Amino acid sequence: MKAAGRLRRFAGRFWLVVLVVLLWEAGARAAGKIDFPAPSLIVARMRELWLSGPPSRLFLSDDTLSELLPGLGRMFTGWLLASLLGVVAGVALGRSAVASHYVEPLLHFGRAIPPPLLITPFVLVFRSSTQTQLAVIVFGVIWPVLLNAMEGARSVDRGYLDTAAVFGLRRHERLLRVVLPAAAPKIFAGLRLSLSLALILMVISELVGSDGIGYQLLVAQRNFDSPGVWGTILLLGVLGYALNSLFVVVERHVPGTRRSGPGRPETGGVT
Amino acid sequence: MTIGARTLRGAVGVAGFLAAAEAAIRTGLLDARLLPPPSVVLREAALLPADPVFTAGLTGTVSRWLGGLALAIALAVPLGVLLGSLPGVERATRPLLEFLRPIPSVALIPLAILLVPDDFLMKVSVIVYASLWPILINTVYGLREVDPLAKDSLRAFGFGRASVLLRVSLPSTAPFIVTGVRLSAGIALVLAVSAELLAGGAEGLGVFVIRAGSGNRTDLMLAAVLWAGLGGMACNAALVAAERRVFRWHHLRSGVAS
Amino acid sequence: ACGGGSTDSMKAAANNGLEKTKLKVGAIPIPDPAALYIANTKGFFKEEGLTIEPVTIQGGAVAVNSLKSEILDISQTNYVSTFSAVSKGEKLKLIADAYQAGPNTFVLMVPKNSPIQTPADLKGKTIAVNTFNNIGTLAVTATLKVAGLTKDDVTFKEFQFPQMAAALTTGQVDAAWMTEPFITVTQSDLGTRKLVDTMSGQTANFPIAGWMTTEEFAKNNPKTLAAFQRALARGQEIAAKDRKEVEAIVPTYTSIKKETAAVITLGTFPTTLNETRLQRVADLMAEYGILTGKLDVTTLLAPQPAATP
Amino acid sequence: MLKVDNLAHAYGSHHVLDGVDLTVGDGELVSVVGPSGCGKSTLLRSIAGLVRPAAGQVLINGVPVAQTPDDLAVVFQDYSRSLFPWMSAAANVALPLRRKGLSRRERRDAARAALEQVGLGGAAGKYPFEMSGGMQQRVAIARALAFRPALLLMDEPFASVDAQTREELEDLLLAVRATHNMSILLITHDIDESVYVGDRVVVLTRAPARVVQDLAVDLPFPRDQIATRELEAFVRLRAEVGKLVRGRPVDKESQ
Amino acid sequence: MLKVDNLAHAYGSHHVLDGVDLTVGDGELVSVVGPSGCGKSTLLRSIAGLVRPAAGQVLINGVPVAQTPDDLAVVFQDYSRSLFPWMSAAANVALPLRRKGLSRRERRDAARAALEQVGLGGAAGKYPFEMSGGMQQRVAIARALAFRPALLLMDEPFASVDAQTREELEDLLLAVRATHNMSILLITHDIDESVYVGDRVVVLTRAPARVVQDLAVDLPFPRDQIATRELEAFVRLRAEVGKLVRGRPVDKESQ
Ligand SMILES: Nc1ncnc2c1ncn2[C@@H]1O[C@H](COP(=O)(O)OP(=O)(O)OP(=O)(O)O)[C@@H](O)[C@H]1O
Ligand SMILES: Nc1ncnc2c1ncn2[C@@H]1O[C@H](COP(=O)(O)OP(=O)(O)OP(=O)(O)O)[C@@H](O)[C@H]1O
Ligand SMILES: [Mg+2]
Ligand SMILES: [Mg+2]
Repeated sequence: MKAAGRLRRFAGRFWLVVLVVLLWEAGARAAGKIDFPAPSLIVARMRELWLSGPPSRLFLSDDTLSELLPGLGRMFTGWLLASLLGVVAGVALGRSAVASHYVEPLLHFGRAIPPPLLITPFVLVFRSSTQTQLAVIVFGVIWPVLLNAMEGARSVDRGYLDTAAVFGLRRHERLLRVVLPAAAPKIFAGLRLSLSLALILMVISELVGSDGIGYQLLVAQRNFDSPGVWGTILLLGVLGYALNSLFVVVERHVPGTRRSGPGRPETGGVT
Repeated sequence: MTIGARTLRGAVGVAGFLAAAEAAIRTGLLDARLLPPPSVVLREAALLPADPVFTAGLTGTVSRWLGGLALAIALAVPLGVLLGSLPGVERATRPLLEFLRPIPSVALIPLAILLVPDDFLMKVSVIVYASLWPILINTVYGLREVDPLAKDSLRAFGFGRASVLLRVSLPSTAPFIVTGVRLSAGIALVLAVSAELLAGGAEGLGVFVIRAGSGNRTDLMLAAVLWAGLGGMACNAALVAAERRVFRWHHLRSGVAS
Repeated sequence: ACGGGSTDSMKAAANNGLEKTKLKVGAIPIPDPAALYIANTKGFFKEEGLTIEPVTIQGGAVAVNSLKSEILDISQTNYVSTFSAVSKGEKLKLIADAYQAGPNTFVLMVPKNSPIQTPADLKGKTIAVNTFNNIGTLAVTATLKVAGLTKDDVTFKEFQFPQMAAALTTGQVDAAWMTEPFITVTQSDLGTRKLVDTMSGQTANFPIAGWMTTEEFAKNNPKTLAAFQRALARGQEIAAKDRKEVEAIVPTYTSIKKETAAVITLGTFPTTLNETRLQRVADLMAEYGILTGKLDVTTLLAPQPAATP
Repeated sequence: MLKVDNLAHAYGSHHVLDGVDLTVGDGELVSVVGPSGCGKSTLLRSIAGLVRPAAGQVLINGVPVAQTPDDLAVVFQDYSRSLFPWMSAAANVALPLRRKGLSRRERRDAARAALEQVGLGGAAGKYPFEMSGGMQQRVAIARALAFRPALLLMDEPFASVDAQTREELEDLLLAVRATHNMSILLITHDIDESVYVGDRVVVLTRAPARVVQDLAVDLPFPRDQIATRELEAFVRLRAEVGKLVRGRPVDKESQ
Repeated sequence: MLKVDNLAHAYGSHHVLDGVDLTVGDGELVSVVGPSGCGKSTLLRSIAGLVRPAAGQVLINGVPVAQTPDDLAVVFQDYSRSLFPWMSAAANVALPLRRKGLSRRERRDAARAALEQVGLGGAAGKYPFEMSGGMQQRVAIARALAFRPALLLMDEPFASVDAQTREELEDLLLAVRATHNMSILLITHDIDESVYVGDRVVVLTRAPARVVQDLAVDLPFPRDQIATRELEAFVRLRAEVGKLVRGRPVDKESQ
């Protein structure tokens, strides 16, 4: 009974994915091009690359341990750093018109710079490749958080601000209890965007160095290992999906995002 | 606060940054032989508009950038509205979209080259792919934030879903969407240049940078970067100005200093 | 010939029976493809009825895809990339040779006061190469072999050439495999030191770059290809004979300054596509495990043109 | 016109409506009074098809409503959130008229006229955030009146306006009802008002709400703010409603 | 306590306040009445330091206020936008108490007690969107009362509650004022209310608002909903305020 229900839920959520994969398999087999291998082939290659290790290590291969994990570690660190910096700076700038006047042009200048171009200066400033890679990730990931936090903090409903002012809430209370929750929807939109961006930047940052998924992808591309290229892309997608699901779960448990809209929730209108 | 004073403050901020960078390099904190100081880069950047190769590149990059951005908006807003207002569709497509979203365009460029046998369209499609998401996500989040009572107000007058969407949900989501567009504009520019960096091309800012790199001309490279940054800044300023006009209500209702 | 009023290129096409008259040709902004630009500025392609649009590319791997989707018709490539591609089933043809390494054109550089004095000192060190599993690793591995080391004794890290100087000075790598103009520039700016010329011994006069297209393009456009080869060969003659011509043309399509172009070390510009020379590359790749089997390069050569008309 | 039949509703486990029966005849104006939080707004939202009731049904002209009925207008209690901040007062009022197939010009004229009626002739171009609370509430009223619905639902529509304006709006409501034969359900907290404007007054208990009493108001028309309120019948009805709202049983004598 | 001195304000070219003079003595409760849109809320916002008036000044204990004064609480007219939707009723009430240096427990107890006082003892855990309009308004009142400010500003605080609750809240206000010696400025549209709770009633003209009359209410304490309202003095005062609001000159005799 329970299993059937779970299956139905799974089917309800993933039927489209299953359909797409089946169509892809059929299409790829019909076309038979080396550049567009069938999913079955890609998955086989993925197992070979990442899951060919001994059972004692959950089948994780050497590559998984040496290539995947350090890169993911950098990605998380970079994302956390960027989120922290982005939210703090964004909220501060959103609440201070004067400060934002001074730095905003610089920010918009900065976010138009392609991260690959910054590798050269960053190599110079940061003295190890891990630091360089982290800097590239932070620099590339921070903008959605920063901009959304800034917008969110800037457009807090005046009713809320007036109330906070009138009751003499102190600066930090006002920030923590009013501005942040009011800006939460935008901040979360930014955080969510930047999370998958972090995966992207991880790949870009690995244009320098000698390990990581991004590096594996480059190698696969240069070796004309088409199932390997697709496999890496697929892996990135799967990781991204997992990260996002995790994020959604966390988001649901953060106070302040609990409300369903600024007023009453959807009352289940009959339409 | 007048526009003039704002611009002045912005200029002060930029000048401050440049001065700090110049100082860091001149005092040997950073190696001047490897990283040219801002004064040198600025001089090169000022000379660039006289270089026909550069201007042709700039025009090409900007056209692909804006073209890609426009296409991304045209695709992402309706898609976001669809997902934001039809939970069934959202549920079915979410795994697919969340799977596609973190795939780096950079990784997709070789595939895009194979699939799209035209240089311009290939680059535009890569730009669209990357800059779609901020608009999409912001639209979906924005729709969630629409005041249900505002929707009820129109529904009570007998308006159907489509009208409620058009007349209530979209206008009140618009500020969210614009934030998304501003984000996407930056990302689209980054991708316009990155696509050229990776795929090459007959002209473009990225192509210019490849060439500058080949001659170890970091000064030229940074000068080109400077122009990219200026482009991003200009685009953002234009969007903000438009936003201020169109969403006066939003600014006045919230505590934004006008 | 045909009805009047047609453009030059159409007339030319009619005259020579060319299948295609406009060609997009991928080239990297380095000295290697100088002949293409010489031939183009001197109007050799025009004379064959061809219009060339040079397209700047980053490297060979992406160019293969561009060829397949016909974003490019012909592209510069390095032989290692092409042979890797072919061994993975890509259908490519080599059209002409472009560049061959000379003494001191690809060297390992170390910082001015580095303790590393001989290649043997590289044991356990980190070396920057521009692309993993490409000429760089191949040349460095061959050099290490002479010093009694294998590639497992060092760590390779990828950096693009412009970043290598920074990586060297900040200590992110201990040595960097560089080419011109970076060798000259870093030497004069930073005082970095040449450790060893990687193009000697096994890799002396090593073939570096050539021109390629897809098998399909070669089959469908034999006349066009022949015309391209003829015109390019005339450019290559000039490049091979007259360094001054190369020095003059390089600053027009790269950002190498004239002064720099005058002093950089150049390799040679071979005028024929020689299969025995190329087979050396494939064999060395097989020796160092970049290729898994033996590759016969003769099957890759497009027909070579008869004498210039 | 409107028949509410044994309507019940609960938010989660919190029972709000508990078998409410109610009718509004054609052209009738029924006032509803009841303690704060008893479920009046929920009742109104059920009638408007915005809440799907847990049990019972709402019939309009004998047809059970599944969706928002046609030809209905609502003035919400939370008027400030029901106005669209991106539109001027006039645009807010004119918007629903699109449903009526009016031309642009007709819509504009109707909106101006309605704003004039509620005393906002001069504020047509103002945005909601540029208006006082009472003005916003009057825009919401104007929007409903301009729509000329067959059935008008109003949730404490005069709560934020001053005494004099309130009286004017009450009279306006009576006049519009008479001219256009609207059926009106009016939720109010003002007992005087419920009697003054109503043909009937329906009194609800505290949550879960049920109907305590459905009182006919037999006061003569046209009603007059001074004369009507001085009538002995008015004073008696007012006292009766007051007692019912306070939950005290009505004395047998006064009935 | 509070002295408003020749206060004037305009939104753009729209003059709203035109030299308003007003005082609230220590522990005094002053009612303000005036037509909708005349500038009452603007006056209140100026006192709270949320609007910087164009001319004149606000003095609290003789000191001109530049920012929001300390020890002030406000019940806004737009209560639904002044409650934080991400906090429960209790959390909304407890939040300002942080300023008072109370412990977490004390804050919680004070919040519960205040909610109890306004009849929302059972709704402490509810979020604003789960409450009826009147309940939300009472949460806003509870928040202000729990804060125990020296000066309390209220903008039509009882507009959305039923008659009985309103009377209870009026009495609560009087009781709290007596116990804690608060000074209160109450904006209301209910003329009866203005007289019933006020020590004085200040009547404003339509915009641009000026003070028409500052009436002392000399009714005895404690006031009683039935007895006080039956007093002859009450009836006379009510009539007088009514006439002033309507803009008719007060007859010399009745003064
Ligand atoms: N932010 C604003 N921008 C422009 N005009 C405004 C603004 N706020 C208020 N007004 C105008 O100022 C006048 C007074 O508004 P205010 O809110 O003070 O009135 P009020 O006396 O409180 O009315 P009510 O009893 O209806 O709440 C109104 O005419 C209104 O249109
Ligand atoms: N969305 C909701 N979720 C949960 N409970 C709700 C919701 N809306 C209303 N309630 C509860 O239902 C009850 C009735 O609410 P309703 O708004 O219908 O009252 P009301 O009679 O209109 O009160 P008032 O006169 O104060 O406006 C209240 O106790 C309220 O807490
Ligand atoms: Mg209600
Ligand atoms: Mg007001």
